[in-house]
Amino acid sequence: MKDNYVLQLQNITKEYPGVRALNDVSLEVKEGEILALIGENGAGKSTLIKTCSGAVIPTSGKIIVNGKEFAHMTPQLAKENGIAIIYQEFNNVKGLSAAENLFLGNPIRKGIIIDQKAMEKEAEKAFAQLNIKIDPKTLVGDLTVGYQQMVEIAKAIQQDARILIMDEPSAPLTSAEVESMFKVCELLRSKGVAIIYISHRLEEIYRLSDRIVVLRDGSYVKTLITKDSHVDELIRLMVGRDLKETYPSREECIVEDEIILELQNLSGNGDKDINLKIRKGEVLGLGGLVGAGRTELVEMIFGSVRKTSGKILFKGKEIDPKSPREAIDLGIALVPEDRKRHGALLGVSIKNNINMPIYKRISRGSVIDSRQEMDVAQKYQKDLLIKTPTLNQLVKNLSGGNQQKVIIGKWLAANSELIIFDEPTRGIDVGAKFEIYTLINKLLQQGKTILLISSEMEELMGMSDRIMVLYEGRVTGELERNEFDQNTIMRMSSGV
Amino acid sequence: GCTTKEPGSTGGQETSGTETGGSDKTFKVGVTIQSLENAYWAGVFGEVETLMKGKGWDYTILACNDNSATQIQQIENFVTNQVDLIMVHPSDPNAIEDYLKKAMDAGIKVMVWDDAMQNSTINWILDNTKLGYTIGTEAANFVNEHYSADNKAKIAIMNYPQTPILLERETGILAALEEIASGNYEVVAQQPALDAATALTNMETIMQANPDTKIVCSIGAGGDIGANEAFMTKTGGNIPADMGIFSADATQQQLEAIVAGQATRASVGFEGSNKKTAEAVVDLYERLMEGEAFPEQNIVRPLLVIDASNAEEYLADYK
Amino acid sequence: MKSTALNIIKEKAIWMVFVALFLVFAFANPLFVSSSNLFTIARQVAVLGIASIGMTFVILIAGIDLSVGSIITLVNVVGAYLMVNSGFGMVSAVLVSLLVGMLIGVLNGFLISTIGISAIIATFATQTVFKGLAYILSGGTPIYGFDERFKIIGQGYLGPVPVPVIIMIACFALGSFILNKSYFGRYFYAVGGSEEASRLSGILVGRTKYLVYALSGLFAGLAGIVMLSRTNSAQPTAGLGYEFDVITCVVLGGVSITGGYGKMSNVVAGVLIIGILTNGMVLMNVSTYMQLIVKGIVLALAVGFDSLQKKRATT
Amino acid sequence: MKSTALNIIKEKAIWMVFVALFLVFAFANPLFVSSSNLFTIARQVAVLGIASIGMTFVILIAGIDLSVGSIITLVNVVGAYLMVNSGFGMVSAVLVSLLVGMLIGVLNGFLISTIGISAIIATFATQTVFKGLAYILSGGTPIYGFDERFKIIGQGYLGPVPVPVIIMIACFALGSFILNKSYFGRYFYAVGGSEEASRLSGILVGRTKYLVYALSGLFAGLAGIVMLSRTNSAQPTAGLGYEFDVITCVVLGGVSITGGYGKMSNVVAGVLIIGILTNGMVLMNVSTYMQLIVKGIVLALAVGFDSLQKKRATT
Ligand SMILES: Nc1ncnc2c1ncn2[C@@H]1O[C@H](COP(=O)(O)OP(=O)(O)OP(=O)(O)O)[C@@H](O)[C@H]1O
Ligand SMILES: Nc1ncnc2c1ncn2[C@@H]1O[C@H](COP(=O)(O)OP(=O)(O)OP(=O)(O)O)[C@@H](O)[C@H]1O
Ligand SMILES: [Mg+2]
Ligand SMILES: [Mg+2]
Repeated sequence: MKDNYVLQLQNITKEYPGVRALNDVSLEVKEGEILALIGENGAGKSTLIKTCSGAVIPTSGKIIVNGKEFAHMTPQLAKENGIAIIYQEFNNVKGLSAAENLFLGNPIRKGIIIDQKAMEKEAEKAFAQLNIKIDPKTLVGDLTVGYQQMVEIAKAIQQDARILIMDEPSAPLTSAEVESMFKVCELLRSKGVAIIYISHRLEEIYRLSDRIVVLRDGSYVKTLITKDSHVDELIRLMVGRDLKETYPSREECIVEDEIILELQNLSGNGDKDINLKIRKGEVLGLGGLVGAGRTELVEMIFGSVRKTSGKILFKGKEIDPKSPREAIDLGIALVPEDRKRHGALLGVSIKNNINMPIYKRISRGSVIDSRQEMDVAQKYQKDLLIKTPTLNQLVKNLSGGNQQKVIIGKWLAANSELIIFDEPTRGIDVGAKFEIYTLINKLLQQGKTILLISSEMEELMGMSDRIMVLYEGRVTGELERNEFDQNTIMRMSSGV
Repeated sequence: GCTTKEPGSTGGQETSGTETGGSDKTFKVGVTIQSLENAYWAGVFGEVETLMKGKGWDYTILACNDNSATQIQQIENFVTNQVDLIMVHPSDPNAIEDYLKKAMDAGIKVMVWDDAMQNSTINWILDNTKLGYTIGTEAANFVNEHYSADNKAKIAIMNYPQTPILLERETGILAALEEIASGNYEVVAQQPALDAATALTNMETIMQANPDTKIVCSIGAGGDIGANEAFMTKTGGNIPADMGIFSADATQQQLEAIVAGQATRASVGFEGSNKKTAEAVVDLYERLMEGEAFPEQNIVRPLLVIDASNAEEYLADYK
Repeated sequence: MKSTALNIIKEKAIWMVFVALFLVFAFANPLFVSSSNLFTIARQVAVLGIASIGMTFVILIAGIDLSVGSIITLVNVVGAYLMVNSGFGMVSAVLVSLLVGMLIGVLNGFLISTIGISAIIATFATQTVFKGLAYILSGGTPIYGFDERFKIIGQGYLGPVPVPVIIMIACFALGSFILNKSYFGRYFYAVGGSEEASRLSGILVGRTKYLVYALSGLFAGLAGIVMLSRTNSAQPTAGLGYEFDVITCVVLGGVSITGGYGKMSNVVAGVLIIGILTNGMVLMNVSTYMQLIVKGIVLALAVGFDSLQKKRATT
Repeated sequence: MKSTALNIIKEKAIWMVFVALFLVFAFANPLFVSSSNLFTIARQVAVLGIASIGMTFVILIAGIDLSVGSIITLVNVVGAYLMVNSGFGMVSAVLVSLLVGMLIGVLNGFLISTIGISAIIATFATQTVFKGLAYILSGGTPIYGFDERFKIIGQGYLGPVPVPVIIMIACFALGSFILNKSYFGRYFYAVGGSEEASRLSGILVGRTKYLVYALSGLFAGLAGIVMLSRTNSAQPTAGLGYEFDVITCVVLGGVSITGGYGKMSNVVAGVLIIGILTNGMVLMNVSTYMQLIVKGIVLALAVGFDSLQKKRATT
């Protein structure tokens, strides 16, 4: 049995100042096996797999690859020993082409001269295998996040690794892209490649994996055989308690004749002639494929990018926000899709993050009222159940879910009336997801209005009162709650 | 209330250097000059250092890099360090009067180089305008010899107006030319050249604009050396009789160029060589520290023109 | 517990360097620790300290200000010119000079924020331009002959304490207040951490940059005025190369050159290190050439020690 | 199609600036376009051009090298010292000098990569140290009196073309080859784009940095040798402040100061702009002070124009 374990992690512990991210965790994976690794945000999944490449040096423990023992790895060692990793955060170079990114670190070369042609050809093959059309010469910085992720996947696959580790690879992908990725995973499994797969999407886990390892708070909890396990058990193991339903029930909050936001023939930023209305207390879902232009639309509403024509009416008055500041002052908030780069100020404390939009308001002259600053932070920490030892903790040291809550807290503090959520639960565990959904409902009860962008069909249908679908910058359809249907939405999303 | 008096400063503190005694006594000397990034200063103070080392004195030689705030700090630090003598080459005399006074009050002898200052024991002075004037005179005579009103000499000035004393030299050069060779010349360029590389580059360009530029007046050695290299390259080493560079500093390299018959014709210096200057300076230090009273506060340095007629003689000093 | 200790070491490493250096000089020359010398050091670092406050803000937002030296120079020249040649009163001359410093800062803000030139290039360009202007305005020669009272700023005493030291302490207090208590101080950290996230949190990033560079210009201007009063004569080379001394202090003080992290209190240590180094080397008779070497090595060692501490603390 | 046109403008903006400046000078003074003056310009920019190649690599990896000026100085002094005072042959003196330049680069690499000091501070520290060393080695005075043949490097001609120009062109070709064809040249872009991604992709980031700074030292060393041969006398101030001229060329050439983007061919434009600016202003006998102002303004305008083009192209 033991002999065909290609990768064993034994008693891995990792300590950061003040945090024990991993506590004596062991796991192993066999040839031709897909092992799922699950756990809440901050459970230590990413930290654990990063020890396999030396991106994280464990405080103690050992790593055994094909029988060879290592105290810690380096990216070179990992490569030499047939380990390829797709990290949760993008690891690409925006100024290099897709082909060069694919071969980053080991370009095809003759002597010291690189062979661009050969790399482009290989890249084309790799992309074809994943069913995507990317010109290998395009700079990665010019690709959408979805395509960037596909490049990452292609990069890992073309390394011909014996061990493939994927940390939430599907997060930025649409279902079609996820589908092609699955096909490739299954093909690799049949070739004997060992795969460790991390995801918060449990249906993917069931679809793909052979075994499941559950982590909680940095510790190993249990290993399950996928086909013998049940979702409820899995969730209980992850969050340490029972979680009955996926979407919390909601009381009707819509105020019929009060239109909060209206767009009239809005164009710009890649979008054309967008018309929509949101009523007070409503959740309007925006559906569509990656690249449909949803993010672009809300950027205009939020004043982050200027519109070129059309009208935005907010509470009946025409507005033209020139900066996010103006939009915020009007009562509009945006929870952006790229949490780490756009949402949270990672190097700044929780307290300061939450107060950031309202500092002027809570200052006398230029002096911050530090009592009020603390009160506000404490209020939203309590309301949102932000898990942290102290409000002075830097946001970068929080798990993804808690980071998202901090961002939401910021907008609640700013007293926003319309809150735009762009992929609010991307990369967030089921427990935290449920909390965020609950939060959305609570916001509605407080009289707020929600614009929700989501690429997860389930979530979109589960949370929205109404759904509009975008395709290539245009509205292709609108559905009332009773018309919600997966196939209809898919059709509208593909422009047919 | 506000004062500019240092509280608790007793003034006139007793320091070992004020006693008179045998010349084998050890002294503590603090020197601050404008810049050591300059062949002349570096050369002279290299020698001064050797001499002081030979006498077994404690010394610190500092440059303030043309910054009087730095120079003030250095003077303050010398006072703290209870030196016997401070020699200062002022970056800006007005800036340091008060601070030298404090040094004098602390019983320290003060020697000032170049400027006639009030708060000093002696001023070893030199008039930079006059120095420039002497350079200009040499050049003007050369112009009158080789050129005329209908064959005007084209003159390039290598300047460095960023430094006040060098600006004074430039002013002196221009004044002498105008007074002595009026009508026989034309200044075609005034460009900065403290270091040889810049001088060379600028000279090349000047010769593009005015190919028959044959005369250069330079405020210092760098401009001389760079211009000389440009002329040497242009003429393939055959310097015509009507070509010449006139400059200040009279460093070894310049003297060698004069002797070798290169473009450098004359350079204005003082005691003749770095060594002679250094000896004169250290001698003054010693006399000051031994308590000798000088009848005059101002001691004027004579200027010395070195050209082909006497260059060999002074060059021998360097060997 | 262990982590707190580590954090303290990490936070205070630069003060340890300061203490070590202090002890070295104290042993080498007892005069170094005389109270009069300590006051001398304090007086000497005043100009540097004042200018370093503005630079701290600039480096916190991940910028850099190479124009500081030229601002100091220009303020020297303008202030002196106004007092001597234009018949301005002392107070109005000082105010106009400070305004000039601030306006150059605003110009930097314009080039960096509105035009989008990188800070290092934009401020290098303004450095060059205003260096030239200072020469032209002064004609290359010193300007002097001010009202006697003007000396008080740089040379006066309030009781036993030199006035420039009081100004520096007041400025550090103000700087510390801005960073820790004022709302725009919070913006500096935010912008230095991530401009985009700051913008999306409602911070007017452009305006913040204008403010920071204007403050840098203002503090540099004040430093220039103190210097002018200390030297009592304006030189067109007054601030030449000063920006690197200032940057060195700030970086020694642990402000991250990539922005977002740093504390005013540690910058004080950085300023003091440079102060005692300059003073101590003169007391130890170190020659000019050798001073360059020692300064470079101390800088590398101090920052290197700090970097290694931080590396150890994070991995 | 539209985007291609925009891209070309974006890519070539700096050449447009060059052409505009060229025309201005050509109209102002016909001598400017004489073939002999054009050759003079080419000769004059050789030193700058050679040094800018190493700096291009450095800035591409999001670094900076402030020690370039000091390397040029030290190489001048060491090369001259070896030839004049140590009886080294010309060739071995040149080789040892180049080695010295490279070793300083390696030291920079050590401080930056192994110790973790930020590039601006590390190279400022080495700048300071080696400036001091050059003074000590030379005693502050020029060293001269080399073999006649040594002049060929900086002053010789091959047919009608000056030798330094040939060296510069060869270096640019080599630099371009390294960036576009060699695998480690591509690593420079990768490391400049994202260090973390590069490291995790198995690129030895530390080694790449060592290489880049060593190359910068080597090219600066070569520039120093050419300068030495041009002036035929080593001065301890030879390279003073040169690093900023070099950085200016590279940034004018559109290399992003934040790393990851840039092309060698545009750096050539940057070098030429500085070359014609210096030459043209002297030809027009612009006063020293005014030259500073003009240079600063042209730098701001050129980079500003470039920045605005890029802003427009991306939004
Ligand atoms: N550099 C660091 N310094 C301090 N703490 C850290 C650091 N990196 C991670 N942590 C902490 O380690 C824990 C594990 O984080 P990790 O990113 O591995 O979680 P995860 O399971 O991948 O979560 P997610 O599902 O959100 O990706 C978290 O509590 C996190 O705050
Ligand atoms: N940097 C860029 N350069 C060129 N085109 C871009 C860039 N970023 C985005 N696009 C284009 O803009 C369009 C919208 O992309 P985006 O991914 O933001 O859409 P979206 O609707 O927000 O998708 P989702 O939210 O599902 O990720 C796409 O056509 C994409 O190709
Ligand atoms: Mg993770
Ligand atoms: Mg989007």
